[in-house]
Amino acid sequence: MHKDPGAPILRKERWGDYCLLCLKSPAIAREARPGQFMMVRVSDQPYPLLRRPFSIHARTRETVEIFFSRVGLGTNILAQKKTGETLDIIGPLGKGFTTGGGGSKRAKEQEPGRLAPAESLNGKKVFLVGGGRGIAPLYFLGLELKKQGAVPIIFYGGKTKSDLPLADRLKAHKFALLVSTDDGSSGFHGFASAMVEAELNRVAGLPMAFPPLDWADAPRKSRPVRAASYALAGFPARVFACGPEAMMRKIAALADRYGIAAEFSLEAIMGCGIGACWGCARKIRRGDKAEWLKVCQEGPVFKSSEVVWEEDKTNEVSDR
Amino acid sequence: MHKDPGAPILRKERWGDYCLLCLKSPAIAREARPGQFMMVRVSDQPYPLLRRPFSIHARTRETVEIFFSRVGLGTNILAQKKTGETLDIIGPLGKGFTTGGGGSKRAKEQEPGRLAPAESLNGKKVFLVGGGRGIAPLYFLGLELKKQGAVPIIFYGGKTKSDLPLADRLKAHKFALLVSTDDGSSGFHGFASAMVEAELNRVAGLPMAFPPLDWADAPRKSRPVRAASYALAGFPARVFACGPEAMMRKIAALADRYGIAAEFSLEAIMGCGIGACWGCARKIRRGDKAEWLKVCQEGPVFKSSEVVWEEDKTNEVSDR
Amino acid sequence: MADLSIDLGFLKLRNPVLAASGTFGYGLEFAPFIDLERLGGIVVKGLYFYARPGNPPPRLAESPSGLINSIGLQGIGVKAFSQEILPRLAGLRTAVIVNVCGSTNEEYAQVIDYLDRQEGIAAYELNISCPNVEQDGLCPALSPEATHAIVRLAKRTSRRPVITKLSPNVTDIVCIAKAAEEAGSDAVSLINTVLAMAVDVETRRPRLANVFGGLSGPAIKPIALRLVYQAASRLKIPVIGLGGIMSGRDALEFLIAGAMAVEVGTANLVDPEASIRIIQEMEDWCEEKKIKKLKDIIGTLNVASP
Amino acid sequence: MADLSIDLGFLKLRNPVLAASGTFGYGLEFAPFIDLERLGGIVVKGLYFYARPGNPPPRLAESPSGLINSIGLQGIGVKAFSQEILPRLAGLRTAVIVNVCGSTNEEYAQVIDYLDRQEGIAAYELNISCPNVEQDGLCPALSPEATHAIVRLAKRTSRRPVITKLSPNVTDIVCIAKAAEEAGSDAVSLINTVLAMAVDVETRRPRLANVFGGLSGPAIKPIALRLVYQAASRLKIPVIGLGGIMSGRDALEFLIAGAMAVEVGTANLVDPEASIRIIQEMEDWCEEKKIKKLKDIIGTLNVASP
Ligand SMILES: Cc1cc2nc3c(=O)[nH]c(=O)nc-3n(C[C@H](O)[C@H](O)[C@H](O)COP(=O)(O)OP(=O)(O)OC[C@H]3O[C@@H](n4cnc5c(N)ncnc54)[C@H](O)[C@@H]3O)c2cc1C
Ligand SMILES: Cc1cc2nc3c(=O)[nH]c(=O)nc-3n(C[C@H](O)[C@H](O)[C@H](O)COP(=O)(O)OP(=O)(O)OC[C@H]3O[C@@H](n4cnc5c(N)ncnc54)[C@H](O)[C@@H]3O)c2cc1C
Ligand SMILES: Cc1cc2nc3c(=O)[nH]c(=O)nc-3n(C[C@H](O)[C@H](O)[C@H](O)COP(=O)(O)O)c2cc1C
Ligand SMILES: Cc1cc2nc3c(=O)[nH]c(=O)nc-3n(C[C@H](O)[C@H](O)[C@H](O)COP(=O)(O)O)c2cc1C
Ligand code: FES
Ligand code: FES
Repeated sequence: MHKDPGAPILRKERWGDYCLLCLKSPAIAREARPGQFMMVRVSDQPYPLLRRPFSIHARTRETVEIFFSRVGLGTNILAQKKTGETLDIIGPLGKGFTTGGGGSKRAKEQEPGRLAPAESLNGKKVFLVGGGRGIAPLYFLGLELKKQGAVPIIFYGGKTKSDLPLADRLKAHKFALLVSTDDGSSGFHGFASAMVEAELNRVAGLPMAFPPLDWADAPRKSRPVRAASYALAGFPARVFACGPEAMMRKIAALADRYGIAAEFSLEAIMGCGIGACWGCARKIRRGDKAEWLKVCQEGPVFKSSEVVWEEDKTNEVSDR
Repeated sequence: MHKDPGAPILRKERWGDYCLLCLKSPAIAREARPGQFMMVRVSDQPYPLLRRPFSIHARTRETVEIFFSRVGLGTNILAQKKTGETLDIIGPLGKGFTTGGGGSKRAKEQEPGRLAPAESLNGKKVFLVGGGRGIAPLYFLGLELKKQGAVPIIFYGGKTKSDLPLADRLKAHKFALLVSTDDGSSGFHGFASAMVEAELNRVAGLPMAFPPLDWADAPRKSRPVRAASYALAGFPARVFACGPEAMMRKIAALADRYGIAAEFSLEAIMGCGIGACWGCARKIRRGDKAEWLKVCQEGPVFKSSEVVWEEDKTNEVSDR
Repeated sequence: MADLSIDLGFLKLRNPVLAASGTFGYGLEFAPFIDLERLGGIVVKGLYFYARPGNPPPRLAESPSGLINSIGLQGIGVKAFSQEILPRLAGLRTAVIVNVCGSTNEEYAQVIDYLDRQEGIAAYELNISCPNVEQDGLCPALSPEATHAIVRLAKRTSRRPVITKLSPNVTDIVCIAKAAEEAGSDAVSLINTVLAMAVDVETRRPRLANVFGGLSGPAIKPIALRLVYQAASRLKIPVIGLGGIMSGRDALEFLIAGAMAVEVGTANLVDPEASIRIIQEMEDWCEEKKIKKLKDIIGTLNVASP
Repeated sequence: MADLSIDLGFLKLRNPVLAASGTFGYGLEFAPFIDLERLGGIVVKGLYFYARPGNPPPRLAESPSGLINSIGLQGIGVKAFSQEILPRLAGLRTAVIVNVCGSTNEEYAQVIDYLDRQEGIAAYELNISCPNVEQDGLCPALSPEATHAIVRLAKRTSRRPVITKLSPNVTDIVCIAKAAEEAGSDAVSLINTVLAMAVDVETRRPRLANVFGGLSGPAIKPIALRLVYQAASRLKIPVIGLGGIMSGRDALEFLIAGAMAVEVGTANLVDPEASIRIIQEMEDWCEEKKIKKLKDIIGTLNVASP
């Protein structure tokens, strides 16, 4: 956990409403693990006041990247930053995805609450499901998983074709990639969760719940990727997802149905990102107790069994 | 009076803490008179909230210029604006200096309170005294006076040499220019007001109140300008001044002593600049009554006899 | 096109946007910038019976997303207003509301009595909440009794509707608002400015000559919205909401929280076209959301926990 | 180097900067970023006797230059605090102050009684002003009687100094502060957050699940400064000032207005190094102005009109 008050922007990419910034920050890069995030100061003035949280999208020895969509004041200001300007960032923060390895010894010690991976993912198929900007942490995760010998298959969904700016980058890194768009303008026609469901049903040999007709009609060029991605038969050993709440909830239900371990990177409005303000609370089930836990400290990644989805929000907190 | 929400910055000049922006805004330029000002929006966000007032430094048919020094948040933000960006401005505002002519008929009609010039300034010597950023309105005024056949002599003072960034521009326009610096790094060694006093005493044939020894020692290059500027003997027909309160107060006393009509451009913190908020009040003597008048509407230029200087501020407001 | 009109019961407005007192001069100052007839109404600068000099300068200090003022109700008095200004406002097809001030209860009545004899005024807004005229920000709107007394006297005097303008600087806004309601006020407007101050560290002097001033602008919007919601939830008479409204969305927040109309204050200083832009933005929003009558959203805040 | 030390009478501080409760966790969260021993003190998150779940999310909403929170005093309770946290804080050479909460007067006493048996605490700060735990922002600090009762009970119970933390949401801060003083409070700290709310126009829901929340940050600084000045001008006991302090200059404004120490809240969230930076900026300012003892500037505000 470091504060880097002046991380220079080495590279910037823009695709419509999406933006990627590559920042030089060796200390943060060194400790970063997939699923962790950074708190980025948007302005040195009191407006907008709070830092914004962003997943670590990629890292090298010296750099970290963030990938974000412009949704409000803060992200709009960030999208206007130019190469050479510096950003004040704090990271890496929170607990990341459970992978087979990776992360410095120190980083692991700092995370006593993190469950040890139940199994090595080496040689196993894993699903990475990203909706819109939710793809951000999955690129870093996918690379890490590949290093560990796992076979990540990335499901990448968006409203329309232009919501999939990272598709090319992912292909270039030879990820097995399945894309979906709500309007059918690219890949599977429908939600990312429906695409995952179709795929799981296919693996299970079941008739598909939502017959993914458009899937068959998908543009030729997306199919070869698909073909290449199924070297490994059977269900994935794990599902990792990040995206809109509704998408993640659906994926959780699917993972549950098929008994697949799943992890989700959740969002919450954050005051500090370092566990000091209790602002980012989210109802989390641990054992038979549901409590408001700090997403910034205990998460942002939680296991399927832990998350109390928005729909169930009216359940009483157990100790209240 | 116009609001121009998107006046493009056509040219920008920077000298250390000083900055000049040339804005394209034909409607405002057309009506502008020397001594009037504009309200400039610094940010489209609520911080900083208020517009900033700046004198109109120059104009062409299509453009207006502002010249300012960086003193706080707003002026620092403005100084970072780049050519091609636009500014949201309102102007021309307030009542300008009393000159022999100029200004559209309409502009004059809008200013019923303005006293008609007592005399034409054609062929007469006038003093323009600017301290620091106070030079801003005097360049526009000087050009206007020259057009009317007057002979303006500009006294331009600063703390040190780098506070006189406009000296070259003024010389280039063949103004008779006398500069002073508090530290003697350029021209007369002392305050601008002392320089004016020395000059008035000289004209009066009096021993100088503050013997301007350094004046004689001034670098050669500033003296020819001086020599050229005294084609007209005798006292100036009018003094126009803008700068620090203490400087203006001193000039007012001098003008009074020698019976010269003088006008001053005053500053006040402004909320609106258009007479709507009563925020810019300043004690002004009219007849035998002193009232809080709106600097933005009744000023910012006031006659010597009207101004109640800061020192006298404890005097009771007459109708209170 | 959506119907933005609002019926306050005692007053029909073309749309719910009024220009707030003290930030809109006597109205005419804005004629070069906007069509005054597009406004729901204009609340003119606070008027005492006689002309009033106001407080010594500096009268303004900026703060983060806010403005602190200590104008002290400088103004020309009812007579000059009635002679010089009102005739030019009275012709406008927009509601002209006069912000009424007084040093004593009787002065409020005097001002109303004088104005009652003039034409072209739609209502009075009783300014019992200016923090800039007495020591320590004291004003009648801090006490239910004082509020009740002034409102009752005003209502007895006036032939026109009376809106009572309340202060945020109180422990219990509902209690004060109810006092106004019980005394017969036709509506309440809130909030006036929040009592505040600023210090110049270099000179170790207050940044306002008056020491205290009133905070307005976006900084106070969350406070204003809370007070408006509290008052609107408990009153029968209409609530007019204000405090930090800069955009159509800000205004909509107040309507959703229960205000039947809004006033736009500090925004006018920052942008003389603000009030019209706010109306436009609300209209666009209705269009986008297919809302036919803006009044249908008033008080629709859904506070049931999800 | 300037002497920044402050003597509150009951407590000597290395410098006047304390970290404010609720924005600094239990202190240890900041150890990766700053040397905690450079602080004047740490006020830890509010503690009830038992662990407390807090309010449902969303708990935070940003506003212009401000933050609205409705955390609702989530916390681990005195026992877990005493066992897990206090031993790690107690070793630090900085004043540890515990922010004490209660649902009843007795609970305040219970918390104090339990903590009195622990070592390593310099003082208690009675949080009687949190707007996020009862309906409508109600809290004891809105009433002089309730304030007096809790403070008296706390003082009777406690073997340590008691600071009473006051609310800005009152008509008359002096009256409440005097009640605390009369009941024996060793100092007062103010302000807690300003009761506020925000509405999401799209969903027509409050942006905080709790509807109301407390506004903090630069937006409220002018309000806080005014309240601190009012209280400091009228009390004999020390006043600790807070609300929107982001810089050394902000802190100096409070000292000049009469605060003997300050707390830094929201700034810690924005910048975990803020408290140390603020101390540094004050030190630099003293250096520049050749001020030998920072305490000499306390209450030096010159309000004589110029
Ligand atoms: C752990 C974590 C990781 C994230 N990673 C990414 C990422 O990699 N890429 C990306 O595009 N976005 C990411 N987000 C969401 C991102 O933080 C918000 O989109 C962003 O804060 C919006 O800021 P704004 O000023 O543009 O929006 P505004 O709506 O103007 O923000 C107002 C306030 O709400 C908060 N806020 C608004 N939306 C969200 C949200 N969905 N989640 C959390 N806070 C929100 C802001 O931080 C701010 O405090 C992440 C969020 C979290 C919690
Ligand atoms: C009629 C008029 C004409 C002016 N013309 C010029 C000019 O041509 N060139 C130039 O450099 N300056 C000029 N000024 C002064 C200029 O407006 C201020 O320097 C500027 O507003 C400072 O803004 P800031 O945000 O940088 O400073 P800050 O100190 O951060 O400003 C805080 C607030 O105080 C106000 N303020 C601060 N100093 C002054 C001041 N001296 N006068 C009025 N308001 C002030 C600001 O407008 C703002 O509201 C003029 C002022 C007036 C009233
Ligand atoms: C410069 C200024 C002058 C004001 N004068 C008055 C006044 O004369 N009468 C009054 O009732 N309110 C007055 N107010 C208060 C405003 O009408 C309004 O209640 C307050 O500013 C909050 O709204 P805002 O944040 O939109 O400005 C004044 C406010 C400002 C900023
Ligand atoms: C997220 C958050 C949590 C807070 N929790 C507490 C608390 O537990 N106890 C308390 O007395 N004050 C609490 N406060 C109030 C602060 O201590 C402080 O009084 C207030 O925020 C004003 O100061 P600031 O503007 O510097 O933040 C909290 C404030 C915030 C923003
Ligand atoms: S964001 Fe502050 S505790 Fe999580
Ligand atoms: S600045 Fe508003 S009246 Fe002059």
